[in-house]
Amino acid sequence: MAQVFYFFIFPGLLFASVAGGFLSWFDRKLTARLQFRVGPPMLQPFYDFVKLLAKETIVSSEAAKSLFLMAPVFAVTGACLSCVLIFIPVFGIGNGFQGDLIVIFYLMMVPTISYIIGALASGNPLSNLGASREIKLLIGYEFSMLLVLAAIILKAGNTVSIHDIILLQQQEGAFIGSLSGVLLFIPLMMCVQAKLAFVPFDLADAETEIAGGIFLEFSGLTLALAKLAKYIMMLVLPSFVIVVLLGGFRLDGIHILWSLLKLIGLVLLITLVRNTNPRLTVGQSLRFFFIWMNLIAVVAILLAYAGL
Amino acid sequence: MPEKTIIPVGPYHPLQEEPELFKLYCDGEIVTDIEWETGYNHRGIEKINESKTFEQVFFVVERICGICSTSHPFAYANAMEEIAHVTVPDRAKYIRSIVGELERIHSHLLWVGLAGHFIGYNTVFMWAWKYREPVLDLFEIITGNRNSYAMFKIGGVRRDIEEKDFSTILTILDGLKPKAEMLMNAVIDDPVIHMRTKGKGILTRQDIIDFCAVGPTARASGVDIDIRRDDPYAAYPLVNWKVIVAAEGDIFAKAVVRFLEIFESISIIEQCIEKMRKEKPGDIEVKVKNIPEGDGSGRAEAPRGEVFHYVKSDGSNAPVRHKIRAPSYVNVATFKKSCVGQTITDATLALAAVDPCYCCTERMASVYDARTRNKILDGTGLIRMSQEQTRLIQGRKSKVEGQRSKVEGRRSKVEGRRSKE
Amino acid sequence: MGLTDYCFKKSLWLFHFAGASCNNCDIELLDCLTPRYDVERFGMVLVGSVRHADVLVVSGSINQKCRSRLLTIYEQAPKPLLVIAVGACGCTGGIFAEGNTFAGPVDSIIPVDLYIPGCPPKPEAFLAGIVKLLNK
Amino acid sequence: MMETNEFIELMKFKYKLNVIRTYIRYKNRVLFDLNKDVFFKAATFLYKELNFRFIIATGRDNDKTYEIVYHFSNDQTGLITNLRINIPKNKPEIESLTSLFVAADWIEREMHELLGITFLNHPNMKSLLSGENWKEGVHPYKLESRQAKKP
Amino acid sequence: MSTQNVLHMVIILPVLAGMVLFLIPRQYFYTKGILACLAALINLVFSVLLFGRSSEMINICVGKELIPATSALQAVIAQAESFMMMNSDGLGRLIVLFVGLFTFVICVYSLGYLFSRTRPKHYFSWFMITAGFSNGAVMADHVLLFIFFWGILGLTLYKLVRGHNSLSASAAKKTFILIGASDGIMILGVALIWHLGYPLSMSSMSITTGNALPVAAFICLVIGAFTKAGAFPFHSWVPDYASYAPASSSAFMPASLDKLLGIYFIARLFNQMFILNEWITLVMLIVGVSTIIIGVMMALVQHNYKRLLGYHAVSQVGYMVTGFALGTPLGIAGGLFHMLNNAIYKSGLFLVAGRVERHTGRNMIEDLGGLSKVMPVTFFAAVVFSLAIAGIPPLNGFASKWLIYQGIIEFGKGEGVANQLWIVWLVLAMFGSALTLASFVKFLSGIFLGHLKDVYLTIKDNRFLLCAPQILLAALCIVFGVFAAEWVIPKIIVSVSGEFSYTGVWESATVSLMVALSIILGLLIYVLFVGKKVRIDKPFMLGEQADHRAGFPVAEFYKTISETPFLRFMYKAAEKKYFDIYEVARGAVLGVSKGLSWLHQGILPVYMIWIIAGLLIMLLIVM
Repeated sequence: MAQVFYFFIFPGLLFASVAGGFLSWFDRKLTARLQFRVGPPMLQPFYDFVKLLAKETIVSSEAAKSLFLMAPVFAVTGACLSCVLIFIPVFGIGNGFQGDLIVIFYLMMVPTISYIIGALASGNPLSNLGASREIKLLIGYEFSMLLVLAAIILKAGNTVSIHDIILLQQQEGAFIGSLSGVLLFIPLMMCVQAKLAFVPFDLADAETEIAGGIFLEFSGLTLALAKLAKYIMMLVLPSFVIVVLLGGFRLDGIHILWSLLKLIGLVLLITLVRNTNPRLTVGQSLRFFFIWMNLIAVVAILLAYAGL
Repeated sequence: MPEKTIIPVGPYHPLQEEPELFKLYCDGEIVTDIEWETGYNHRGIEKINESKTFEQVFFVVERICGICSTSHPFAYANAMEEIAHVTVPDRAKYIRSIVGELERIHSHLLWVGLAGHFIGYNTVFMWAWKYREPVLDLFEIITGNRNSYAMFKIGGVRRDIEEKDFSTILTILDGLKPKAEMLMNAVIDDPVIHMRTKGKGILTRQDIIDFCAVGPTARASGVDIDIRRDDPYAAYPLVNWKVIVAAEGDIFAKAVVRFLEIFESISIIEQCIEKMRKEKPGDIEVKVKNIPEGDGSGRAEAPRGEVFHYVKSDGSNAPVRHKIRAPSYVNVATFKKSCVGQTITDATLALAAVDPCYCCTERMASVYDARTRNKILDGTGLIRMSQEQTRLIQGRKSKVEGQRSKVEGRRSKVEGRRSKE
Repeated sequence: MGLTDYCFKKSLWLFHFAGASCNNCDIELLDCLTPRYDVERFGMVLVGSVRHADVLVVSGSINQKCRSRLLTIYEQAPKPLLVIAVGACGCTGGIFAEGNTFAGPVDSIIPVDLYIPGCPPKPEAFLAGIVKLLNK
Repeated sequence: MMETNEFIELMKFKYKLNVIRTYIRYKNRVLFDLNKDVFFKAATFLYKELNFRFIIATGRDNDKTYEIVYHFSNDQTGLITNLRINIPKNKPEIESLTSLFVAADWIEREMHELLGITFLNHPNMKSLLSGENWKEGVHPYKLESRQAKKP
Repeated sequence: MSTQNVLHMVIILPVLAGMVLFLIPRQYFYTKGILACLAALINLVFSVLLFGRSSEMINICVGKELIPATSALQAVIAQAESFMMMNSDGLGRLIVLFVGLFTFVICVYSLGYLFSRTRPKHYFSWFMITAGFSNGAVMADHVLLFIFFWGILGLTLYKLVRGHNSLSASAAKKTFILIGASDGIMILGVALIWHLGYPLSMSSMSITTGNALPVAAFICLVIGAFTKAGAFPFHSWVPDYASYAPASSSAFMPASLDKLLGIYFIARLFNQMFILNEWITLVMLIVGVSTIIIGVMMALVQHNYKRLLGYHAVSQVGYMVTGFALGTPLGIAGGLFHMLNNAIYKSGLFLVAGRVERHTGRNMIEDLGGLSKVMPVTFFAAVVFSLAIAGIPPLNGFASKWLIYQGIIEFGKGEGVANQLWIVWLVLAMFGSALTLASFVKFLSGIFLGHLKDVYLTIKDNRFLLCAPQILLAALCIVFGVFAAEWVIPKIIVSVSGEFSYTGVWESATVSLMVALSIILGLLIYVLFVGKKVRIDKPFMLGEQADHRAGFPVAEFYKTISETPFLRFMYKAAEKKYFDIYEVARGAVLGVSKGLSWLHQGILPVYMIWIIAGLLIMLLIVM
C-alpha cells in the first residue's frame, strides 16, 4: 500500500503534476515577461488540463485505436515512475520503491517513446513526420546523455545508486564544483532541453512547420494526459540534473530554500535558452549533439579520469 | 517503389495566415518537387471591379490584401491618373508616399516577426510586432484606421496630415529607429539564425529573371529593380533614398534587405515631412470630372514588390477590364526553385521567405461590394455598416447591441491605453 | 457554473481558419497575441491543429472551395466548440459578397457563437467580443 | 538605354509588316497591336535582346474576339510595353510564352481557366485557381458566363 | 529414470522422430507435423525433467555390458568412453530446457505456418534432428563429440534454409559455406589444443592464454562460436538467412537455437575452457560492442523487415558477447539472461514477421501498413517483443541489459586496460539499445500502423496454431521481465553464473505493479469517464481530404542519418558488401584464381620461364 501511496500521491502523480504544473506556468510566465507580455495566470496549466479532460476525445479513423489511446497513459506512467525514483532517495523514504541511475535514464525515455508511438498510431501523415524527427533527435541526444551519465557514474566511483550519489555530493561538494562537472553541465542541459522538446529542439511538434507534429491528432483526454506527462517531465528533468550534478536536494533548514532555488534556476535557464534561439533542423540538431555536445562530454570524461 | 510521398503544407496551416495548399514531394526529408493548389482565397475581385465606379474600386483594391492596402490603391490611382491625364499636387504626393512607406515599415516588421515565428523564435515575433504597433498608431493618427486606410482617390488623397501631427509622427519614428536597429542586430548577429537561413532557399539572378520575380525577393538576389526609382511616381523622385540590393539570394539576404529597407523608409518619411513643413498647406487633390476612354497601366512598389494595375476604360463610369498583378503572383512561383533540394524544414522557411500573400495572388476575377457603394470614408464607417448588415441579416438584435457597447468599450480602452503610455 | 465550464472559459485555444479573406482580420487576430494585447493572459493560445481547438475563428468571406473545408474542419474539431466570425466578410460576406465564387457568410454554413464585425476589427474589439462571449 | 521613340522605331522596323497600330500614351507607355503570328517573335525580341521583364498578361473577352495584352517592363527606363493580340473566338489558340520564361506559366493557366484560351506548347495546361469554385468547363470571364450570373 | 536415461531421451528421441518422419510421404504433411509436435512436446517434458536434476558427468557409451569383458572391443570402448562423456551441468541443462521449449513452440507454429509453396522438403524431419543434435552439442563434454554434433547442425541448417526460390538457395549456400568454414577452423583449434597437450574434455580444460598457440586455439574456436551466433564480422549469413528462409525456420535457427548454441559455446570458451588474458578480453569486448552498433546501424536502414530482424539478431549477440567477456558473475549472468530473453523475443519477432509475410505476401515495409486493424493479436505480440528488444522497462530485455550494464560498471573497478575503458563499453551498449528502439519504431509502425490498404482488409488473425505461440512467447517476455529479480535470476541464472551482488537497484515487480495499476486506471478513465465522448473521425489533414500518398513513409525515417557524411560512406561500403566476410573471401578467392589462371595461359615458353625463375630462387635460398 505504501508503494501505491508513493506512486500516486507523494512524490508520485499528484505531487509531480502539481509541482510540474507550477513550473510549467513559471516557464510560460517568464517567456511572456521576456516578450513584454503579461502571461497566463498561475493556475493556467490546471485550467488547461481540466478543460482538456472535459473535452471530446477524437480518434482518427486511421489510428490503431487501443495503442493511440494508451500511449499517453504510458507517458504519464513513465514520467511518474522516474519522478518517484528520483524523489524517494531525496526524501529519504527507505524501502520498497527504488531504482538506480540507469533505470531512471530508461524511464525518462518512456514518455518520449510513448509520444512517438502514439503519434505513429494516430495514422496521421504529418504526425509520422513529427515522430520521425523526434526519434532522430532521440538518437542524437541520447548518446550525449549517456556520456554524461557515464561520467557521473565515474565521478561517483562506479556506483549507480541515486542515494549514494547524493550522499557523496553532500559530503564532498557537488560535482559541478569541478571542472569536468561544469563541462558536463552543458551537454546535460542541452539534452534536457531536447527531452522537453523546447526550442531549439522542438522540431517534432513544430507548430509552424508540421502543425503540431506528434501531438497533431491528440485531443481531449489523450492530449490532457500528454500535457500532464509534459508537466511532470518539467519537474523530473531539472530535478535529475540537480540530483546528479548540482548536489541534490537537502531538506533541512535553509537548504530547502537552496534546493528550491536550484530548481527554479534551472527552469529559468531552460526558459532563457528556449526564448533566445530559433529552431534547428534535424540535421543541425544531430550535428550539434553528435559533434559538439559529445566532444564536450568526452573532454569532461577525460578530465574526470584525471580527477579534475 | 512506392508512389511519391507528399508533405502537405496547408491549406489551413499555421505557417500561413492565408489558405493555400503546397504539396511538397519528398524523398526522405528532401523536397524533390513542389506543386500547389490554389483557389481557397479566390474572391473574384477583378470581376467585381467591373461593376463598380472608378471611385468605388479603391475600396475593393484596398481589400485585395490587408497588408498591402496602400499599394494597390496606389497603383490603381497611378493607372487612373494616366488615363485621365492628371497630375497630382505635391502635397498629395508627399502624403501618398508617407502612407506608402509607413506601410512598408509595418509590413517588413510583420514579416520579420512572422519569419521569427516560423523558425520557432517567438521572441523575435513578439518583439517585432511590439515595435510594429507604433506604426499602426501612426496610421491611426494619419488615416483614422489601423488597416485599410481609404486614403486614396483619383487625383489626390482624401485626408490631409495636419501640422500638429508632424511632430508626433517624427517622435514615433525616432523611437522606432533604435528599436528596429536593435531587432536587426539581434536577428542578423544570431549565429543560430545564420545556420538556419544562410545558404538556404537560394534564388540566383537567373532564376529571378526567369520567374520575373520582383521586390525584395529580386533585390536579395542582386537584381536591382525598384519601381519607385525605375518608373518614378508620387514623391519618390523628390527625396533622397537608395535601393537596397544584396547578392546572395538566400533567406538571410532577404531578411537583410527588408531590414535595411525599413531604415530607408523611415528616412523617406522624414524627408517628406520636412518638405511638407517647408511648403505651405495646399491642395491635396485635383478634381477629376470624368474618365476618358483609354487604358492605363499603373505601378507601385509594394513591400513585396511591384504591384501592377491595368485599367481599361470605355468612357463610362466603370472600368471595362481591371487587371491586377500583385507581387506575390510572380514571387510565389519561385518556390519551384527555392524549395527543391531543401529539407522540409528549410523549405517551409523558404516558403515564408518571399513574404507570400495569397490574398494578393488569388484576387483575379473581381468582385465589388454593392452595399458599400456609397461613400465609405474609413474603417469605422465600415464597422458601423457591417453591424447594420449583421443586424439586418441575423435579426439578432441583442447581439448587435452587445457589439455596439463593445465598440464603446473598445474606444474607452484605447483611450485608457493611450493615457497609460 | 461548474468547474469544467470555468476551466473551459479560462483556457480557450484558438484555431484560425482564414477563408477567402483580405488578410487584415488575420493579421489583427495575430496582433492579439502580441505584447500590446496579449490574449495569453486570458489563457488563450493559438494552436496549429484543430484537434486542440476550443474556438474556431473564421475570418474572411467563404468561397465555394473553402466551404467544404470549413465544414470538414468544423466536424474535425472536438466539441464543445465555439465559432467566432471575424470581420465584415466573416459576418456577412462584406465587400466580396457579390463575387461569383461567394458561398455565403459563415453562419449559413456552420453555427456561429460570436460575430466581431469591422473591416478589420481592431484587436480591442476582438478582446471585447471574447469577454462578452465568456460572460454570456 | 534607348529613348522611347527609338525603341518604337526599332520595333516598327523589325515587325513593320505585322504591327497593326502603335499607340504612345505617355513617354513611357507604349502599346503595339500585333498580329498573332508575329507576337512570339516580338516577345522573344523584347525579353531576350532588350532585357524586358514580363509583368503579366491581361485577357479579356471583348465580345468579338479575345484580346490578350502582354505587359512588359523595361526596368532601366521604366518603359512599359504592351503587346495586344486579338484571337478569334472560334479558334482560341495562341503560342505559349513559357518556353521563354517561367513566369508565363501561371497567368496562361489562369487565362485558360477564366477565358478558355488554349496556349499551345504549354507544359501543364490545367486550371490554376478555382478547383471547386465553379463547374468544370465554365469560363467565368467569358461574356456569356457573366451574363448568366445572377444580378 | 536416471539422469542418464533422460539425457538419452532428449538427444535420441528427437533424432529418432526425425528419422521416422522421413519415412512418411510428403502429402501427409499435417500428420508429420502433428507427430513432430508430439515428439517436441515429449522432448520438452524430458528437458524439464533434466533441468530438475543435479549436475553430473554422464557416460553415454551404451552397450558396454553387452560385449564380453574379454573382447578386444573393450579396449576400443574404453577409448570411446572418455570420448562419449556428457556433462549435465547447470549451463547445459538450462540450454536444453530452452531448446526444448523453442522446438515445441516453433513446431506448433510451423504446423500452422507452412503451406505447400514455401515448404522446404522434409522440414519436420530436419527440424527434429536439429533439436536432437543441439541437445547433444550442448551436453557434450568431450570436444570432439561436441564438434561432431556441431558439424551436423551446420548441415541441418542448410536443409532448413532451402525454401522454394533461388534466393533462398543462394542464402543456403552462403550459410553452409560460412558455417562449414568456421567448423573447419574449429577443428583446427581442437587440433591445436590437442597439440598443446591439454585434455580434450571441456570440464577439465583450463587453458591459460599466455602465449601464441593457446591464443590461436582460442581464436579458432571462438570464430566457430561467433559464426554460429552471428557476431561481427562473421554475421553475414544471418541477414541473408532471415530474408530468404521461411520465417519459422528463421525463428528456429538463427533467432533461437543458433544463439543458444553459439552463446553456449562462448560461455564455455570464455569462462571454462580458457582463462582469458587482459588483451583477449579487450578484443572480445570490442567485438561485442561493435557487433551491437554495426548490427543495429545496418538494421536501421533496412526496408525488408525480415532482413531488419536478421540484423537485430546479429546486434543482440553483441550484448551477450560483452557480458561473457566481462568474466564477472554479474556479466555472465547478464549474458546468459540476455541469451534466453533474446531467444524468446527474437524468435517471437520472426513468428510475427512470418505471419505478416504469409498474409500479405510482401517483404518490404513500405508496401505494408495499418495491419494492426486486422491482426490485433499479432500486433499485441509484436509490440511486446519490440519493446522488449528495445529494452524498455519492465520487460525482459531491459532486465538482462540492465544486468550487463551493471556488470560493465562493476568491471570498471578493475585495473586492466579493458576495465579502464568501461565507459566506452557502457555507452556503446546503451546507445545500441536506443538505436534498437529506433529501428523497432520503424518496424512496428511501418507494418502495423498507418493506412491499411484495401487488399488487406480480408486478413483474419484467428488461427490458434499461429496465435498461441506468439502469445506464449509474449507472456514469457513479460514474466521474465517482471519477475526477473524475484524469480528468474535467482532460480535460473544464479545456478549457472555463480552468486553475485547487484550494484544497482531495480525493483521490477513493484514498478510493474504500478504500471499495471496505471494501465488499469487509464482504461477505467476511458471506459467510465470519457467513453461516451470518444468519437472517430477522419485524420486531420489541415483541412484537405486525406491523401494516402501524403505523409512521411516510415521506411524512410532514417534517411537523414544514412546520409550524414561519415555514415553515408560506411553505408555505401556496406551496400557493396565490403564488410561481409563471405563476399570478401569470395572476392579474394576469385582474385587469386584469376591471377592463377592468368599465369596458366598454356604457353610453353612462359612456363619455362617460371620454372627457371623458381629454380634460381631456390638456388639463392639454398646458398
